[in-house]
Amino acid sequence: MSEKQARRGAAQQKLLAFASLIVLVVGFSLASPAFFRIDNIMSILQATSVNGVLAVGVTLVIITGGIDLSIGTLMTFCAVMAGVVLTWGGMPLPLGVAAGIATGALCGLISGTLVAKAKIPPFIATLGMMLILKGLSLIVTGTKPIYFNDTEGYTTISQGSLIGSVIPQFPLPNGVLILFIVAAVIAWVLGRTVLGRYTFALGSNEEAVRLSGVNTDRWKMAIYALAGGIVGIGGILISSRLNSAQPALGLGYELEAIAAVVIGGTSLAGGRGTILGTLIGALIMSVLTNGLRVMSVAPEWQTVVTGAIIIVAVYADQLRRRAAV
Amino acid sequence: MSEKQARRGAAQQKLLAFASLIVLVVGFSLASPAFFRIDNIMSILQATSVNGVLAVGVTLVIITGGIDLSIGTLMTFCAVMAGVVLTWGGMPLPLGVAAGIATGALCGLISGTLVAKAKIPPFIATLGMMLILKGLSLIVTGTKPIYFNDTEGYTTISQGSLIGSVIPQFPLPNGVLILFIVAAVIAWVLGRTVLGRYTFALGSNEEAVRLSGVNTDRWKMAIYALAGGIVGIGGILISSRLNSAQPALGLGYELEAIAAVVIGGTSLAGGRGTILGTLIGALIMSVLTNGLRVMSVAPEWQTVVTGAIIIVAVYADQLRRRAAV
Amino acid sequence: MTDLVRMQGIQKRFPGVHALKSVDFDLRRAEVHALMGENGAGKSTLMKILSGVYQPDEGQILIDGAAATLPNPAAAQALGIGIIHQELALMPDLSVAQNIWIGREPRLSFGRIDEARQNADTAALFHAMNIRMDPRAPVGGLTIARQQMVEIAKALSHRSRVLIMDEPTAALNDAEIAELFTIIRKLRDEGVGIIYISHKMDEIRQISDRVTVMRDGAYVGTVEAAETPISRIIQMMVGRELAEAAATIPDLAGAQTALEVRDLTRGTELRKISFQLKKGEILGFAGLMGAGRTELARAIFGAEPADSGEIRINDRPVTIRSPADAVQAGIGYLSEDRKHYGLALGMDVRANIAMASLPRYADRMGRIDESRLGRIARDYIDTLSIRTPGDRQEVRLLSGGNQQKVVIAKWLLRDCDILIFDEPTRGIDVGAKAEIYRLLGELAAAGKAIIVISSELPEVLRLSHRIAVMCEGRLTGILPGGASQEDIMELATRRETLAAE
Amino acid sequence: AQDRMSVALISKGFQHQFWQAVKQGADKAGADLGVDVTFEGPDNETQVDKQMDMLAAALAKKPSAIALAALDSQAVIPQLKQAQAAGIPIIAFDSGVDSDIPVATASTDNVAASAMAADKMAELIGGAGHVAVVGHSQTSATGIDRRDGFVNQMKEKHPDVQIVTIEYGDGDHLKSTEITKAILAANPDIKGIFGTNEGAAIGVLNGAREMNSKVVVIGFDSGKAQKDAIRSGAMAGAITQNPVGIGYETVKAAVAVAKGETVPKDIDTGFFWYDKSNIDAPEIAAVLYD
Ligand SMILES: Nc1ncnc2c1ncn2[C@@H]1O[C@H](COP(=O)(O)OP(=O)(O)OP(=O)(O)O)[C@@H](O)[C@H]1O
Ligand SMILES: Nc1ncnc2c1ncn2[C@@H]1O[C@H](COP(=O)(O)OP(=O)(O)OP(=O)(O)O)[C@@H](O)[C@H]1O
Ligand SMILES: [Mg+2]
Ligand SMILES: [Mg+2]
Repeated sequence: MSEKQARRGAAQQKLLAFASLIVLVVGFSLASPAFFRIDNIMSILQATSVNGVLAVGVTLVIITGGIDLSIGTLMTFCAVMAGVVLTWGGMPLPLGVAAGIATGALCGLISGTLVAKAKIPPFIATLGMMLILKGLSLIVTGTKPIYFNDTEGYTTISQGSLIGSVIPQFPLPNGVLILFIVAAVIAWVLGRTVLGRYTFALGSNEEAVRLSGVNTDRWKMAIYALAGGIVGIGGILISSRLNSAQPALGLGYELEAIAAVVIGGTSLAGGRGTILGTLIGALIMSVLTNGLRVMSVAPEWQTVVTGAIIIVAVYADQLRRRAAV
Repeated sequence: MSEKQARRGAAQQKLLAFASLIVLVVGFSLASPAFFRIDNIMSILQATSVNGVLAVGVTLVIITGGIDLSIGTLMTFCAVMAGVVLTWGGMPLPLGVAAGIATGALCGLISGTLVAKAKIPPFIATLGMMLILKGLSLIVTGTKPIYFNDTEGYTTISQGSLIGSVIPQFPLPNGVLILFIVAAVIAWVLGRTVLGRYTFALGSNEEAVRLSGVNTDRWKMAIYALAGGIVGIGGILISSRLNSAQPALGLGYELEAIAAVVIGGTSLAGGRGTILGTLIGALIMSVLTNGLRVMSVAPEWQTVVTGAIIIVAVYADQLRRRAAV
Repeated sequence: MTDLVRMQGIQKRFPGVHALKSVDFDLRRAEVHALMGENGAGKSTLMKILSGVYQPDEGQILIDGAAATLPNPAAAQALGIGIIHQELALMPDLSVAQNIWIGREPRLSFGRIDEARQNADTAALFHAMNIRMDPRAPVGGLTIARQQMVEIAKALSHRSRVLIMDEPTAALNDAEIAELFTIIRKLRDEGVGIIYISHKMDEIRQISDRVTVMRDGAYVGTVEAAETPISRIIQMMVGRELAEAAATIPDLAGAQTALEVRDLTRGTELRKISFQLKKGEILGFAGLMGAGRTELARAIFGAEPADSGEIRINDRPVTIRSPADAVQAGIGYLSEDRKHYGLALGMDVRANIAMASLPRYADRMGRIDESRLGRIARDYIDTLSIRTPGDRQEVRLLSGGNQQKVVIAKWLLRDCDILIFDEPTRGIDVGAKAEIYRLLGELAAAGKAIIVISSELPEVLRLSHRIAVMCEGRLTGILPGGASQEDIMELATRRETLAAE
Repeated sequence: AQDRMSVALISKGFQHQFWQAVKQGADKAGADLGVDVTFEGPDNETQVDKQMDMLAAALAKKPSAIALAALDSQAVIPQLKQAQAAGIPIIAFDSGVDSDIPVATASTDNVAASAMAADKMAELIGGAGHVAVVGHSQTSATGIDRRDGFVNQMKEKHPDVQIVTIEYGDGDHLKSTEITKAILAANPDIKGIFGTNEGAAIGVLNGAREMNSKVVVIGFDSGKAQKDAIRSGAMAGAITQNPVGIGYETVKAAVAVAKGETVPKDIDTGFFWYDKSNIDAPEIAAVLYD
């Protein structure tokens, strides 16, 4: 019985986690007729896609108790490498996409190695990577954007709509579809697989895991690499949307992604977190940004209100959890 | 005997902590004749003053196991408030300085309250504050800088040289002097006072401190407020240097300050850290930036090299520590 | 004369757990009152209520006959109630003295702390306790046992009228326990009321005046210690009689050597240690605190690999540079510090039990067979009688002893050929202890090679087929099973400096 | 190499294409005139103190001349005095410095440039209707000048055109895209949007395309994407400065001053409107960059 109760409680909790999001959506809908319309909703989802993918990737690292500050500039570097392969190398589309994702995984592996083997605190290791990758993007491109004009179909990766071609009333952009697929796969990995289990275990008590005979270094490196690969997908998405790899972009995106993760209830101390929460966190952020813009709030006030609502949303979440325990 | 050894080891370790810094200074001196000259050294120190003060402030918060992302925009907001009091209000200089510092302390207290009482994770509470303060600076100033032209002596706060007026060969800017004084005072607070003790204790095991009957909430709020006050000093320094409060400035400064703290060996997990280390970390960062500029390294390569050196410096520090144990 | 403390009808529920069911308890001045019960019976919870950590759902607390509310630990302290928590609540980055005086630092002007006085006070405290410890040593670097001494010193420094000790001796060995008892008796003679929780039955006889027994969160009864035989108390605790079986030492002459260690050395902590362990054998390791037994186990297990020396398994040399290597080679190690080295406290019982064996229960894609793991976890919960609302309960919410059982289950599931148990029964109740002894016997009979490190001599004697004794990082001798306590103590105190003379 | 002349350029940025084009011009002048040219700038246009540190490092190198695009002209005055004392001449570029220390200023009149954008916008939407501005900065000098130039010109000369909203995308392409989409969602009747730099302009373009909007887009600066969009008609036209010229003239003036020659106080490098019709004209093609 108590088990059942607990499970019902957990389900309720999951529903309630949407509370802040729903309050925001309802609020904005009442405040502006332009907000709750299909094209604007699609805009919001589209705006979530890149940040959402980055946030899903960094969720993995954060659950291990680490952090990844390099995701913003890594995203850009992956886009650049995809551009190099596609535009300069003239390779076919799938190879370019693979190059972008592989670049992400490789850089993630390097960060992971610095953290696991060289025992450099994640903050520093990924801060260093952030700067290195930022510079490399500029160096590789000669500070000029790489355009994907000659790569047929590159923009449809994010901007096309597979679903829309079947159900015209629901033109969900592919970028959003990709976000949902990535999120679903990673949620499955976290919940059902050995990798996922060790992700939580490392964040909960790394030494205990090591003393259980688990090769913690190897797993940690794998997790950072996986996160990097996901960031690579983010790089493909953003460059597909901009039809170009913009080498100067990226700095600051890491903070936004980490914010989404933390708003979604994942603890920076490691050991706990959910992909669903991260998605909600990312959605809260884009609903907020879009809603305030649609309401034509002055930009400086947008910043203030965003800050305040983030605090309030997390506070409400705290209260809810405390009530649940 | 082993005790004495340990203490001797600790002293050695402190010396060795300078190692990366010294290697950098020697390297740049050999690479460029322009580097190791009194005026350039003074520039480096001057460049350290603001980041150093911010880093000292956030060191306190980090030792408690928290983080403060708002320090960059708080610095600006404090400068703005000093500007409001001095330029618009026409008040005398000390009042303006006091207003800047008080603003910092008050905002720090608010962050501390959100963390301690509302149990909002420090990352989110201070992220929210970061945005709020960023917006407020723009709102209060109407997005235009406030100039201190009419406040006699405001620029000398940072740019004058008390020491230089006594020893002309050593024109140490006042800003640097202030940094050293702030650092010395905070090092003393951390090492000798009850507040310092609880700072470490909270980061080490907050629950244990609470179980010992200490009012942990109150102390945490005090620590955040103190850190905020120090950031206020940073706001005075930067506005004195710029002879103006630039409302858009500040974002990104928090990451630089936190990086200095972590390079200086303070653990983001809390419980350990030193002000001396933070100073060294801040110096490493400005020596690096200045040295690469003086060597006329291309800016994109500057970024790459900075990232790599940060990683290497911390790695060397890790090795040294492991060897010491 | 009114009671010092009287707790009446105390109720406490946690989600899924009815931890205290209308419990009564009273404490008189100048008495040592033992609180007994199985793991998870609710002892710690009751004491946390008395010390202001938890609030009771129902019930009343009277101090000196007056109703008291204890909203927080500070309120309890103000009423003169001090507690040594079962789970150490120390700040690892602070020094010993700083830990002891946290919240009560002697101050100078400007909020400065009188560090010198604080250290001197601490030194005096240790002197009175008759132990040697540097007040300036960082607590994080101390072994569990020394940390426990710090907790005790901290509680004593409060000069409380009511002193609660929740398993203070779990990590101590006989010499230190004797010192502690001297202190307790002195305090009692000064009029302090002491609540004493322990799973070591022999201590109850030595120290307590009255005994209260709890079972399943309910009050069972209170008896006079001097007049009640231990077997009766055990019966009250577990609800049945326990048969006390002595170890039977099997003939292992023909058995194969499972593990051989040759000249294992690391720094000054381990010096040229050599021994053999046969299949089916239980080798006990005895020694005083800090003798280096844990260090030896960690070296064999690769947690902190040795500098030199050889480890052979089944007569073949193996290289062990990490715990992963060791587990691969068939060695399991149950650490003495479950909280830091044994458990992922934020994860559930099932995940912790599976921690060392996960790949075995996953398919090629790495998908975990959860339903099978769930069955296995519930099996262990039954066999080891782990008190938990289910296998999905977070381990941090379990009582200390039940946490220990989870760690044991983890290694049982991993099914290693060589098992090293470091203080396996720390914090475990008598019933479960007997269960674990039986289990170890069965494992040995099934051909496993087992090392048991224990600071409880009776336990070493009860379990071991042979007894290895260490002192200051050296193996000073190996005695046959059933050796006398005097012989063990002689080896355990054979210090090199003396031997050289 | 010691006696070779050197010019240190401190700009407002280096990652954006505009600044890269300035650098390109400066490098070319360096090659033509046989002087060493260094070029750097902070990450974004808020970092006034970073620019001061750069100036300090440049002073330490003791170049023959320093060229500065000041983020805040008052803040750098003490350092300019220092340079003056050390005998290092200063040239201002991109925007001026409120001081008589710089011997010459090579810049574009951003206010006039975006006033021209306003005129073009009014013309293209038929002299009346709602328009919006996606700015690249709320606080930087160029950001303010271009916004105000556009807004004031509309107010004065085209009273029937109403500016419904002004947002700022920090020159970030993606952020500017999202802003544009929100503007279009909130104001379906909007007729035109002005993006005040390359990132903003491309963002507006992307946003309009993603919303299937036929809104009139006017941009600023150039770059491959803008040129393509103008050729295809997706963007009505844009204002371009002559960044290569700015860089070239700046270095040229710096070298002249360092040699003791006199140079004109103001070097106006001009700005141009370009659209489908004149994009390939030689005088326009010369000032565009990819
Ligand atoms: N915070 C909590 N949340 C949920 N359950 C709890 C919590 N604290 C204790 N429990 C449960 O309450 C019961 C009593 O626990 P308690 O720690 O008091 O036992 P104990 O008698 O001290 O056992 P041990 O001898 O093992 O220390 C256990 O079943 C435990 O799992
Ligand atoms: N984490 C540590 N840091 C520093 N010294 C340690 C640490 N752990 C153990 N030591 C020291 O190593 C020596 C051996 O300790 P160890 O714990 O191995 O002894 P033991 O025989 O297992 O005793 P115990 O009964 O305390 O477990 C002691 O001098 C102890 O103080
Ligand atoms: Mg207990
Ligand atoms: Mg031990």
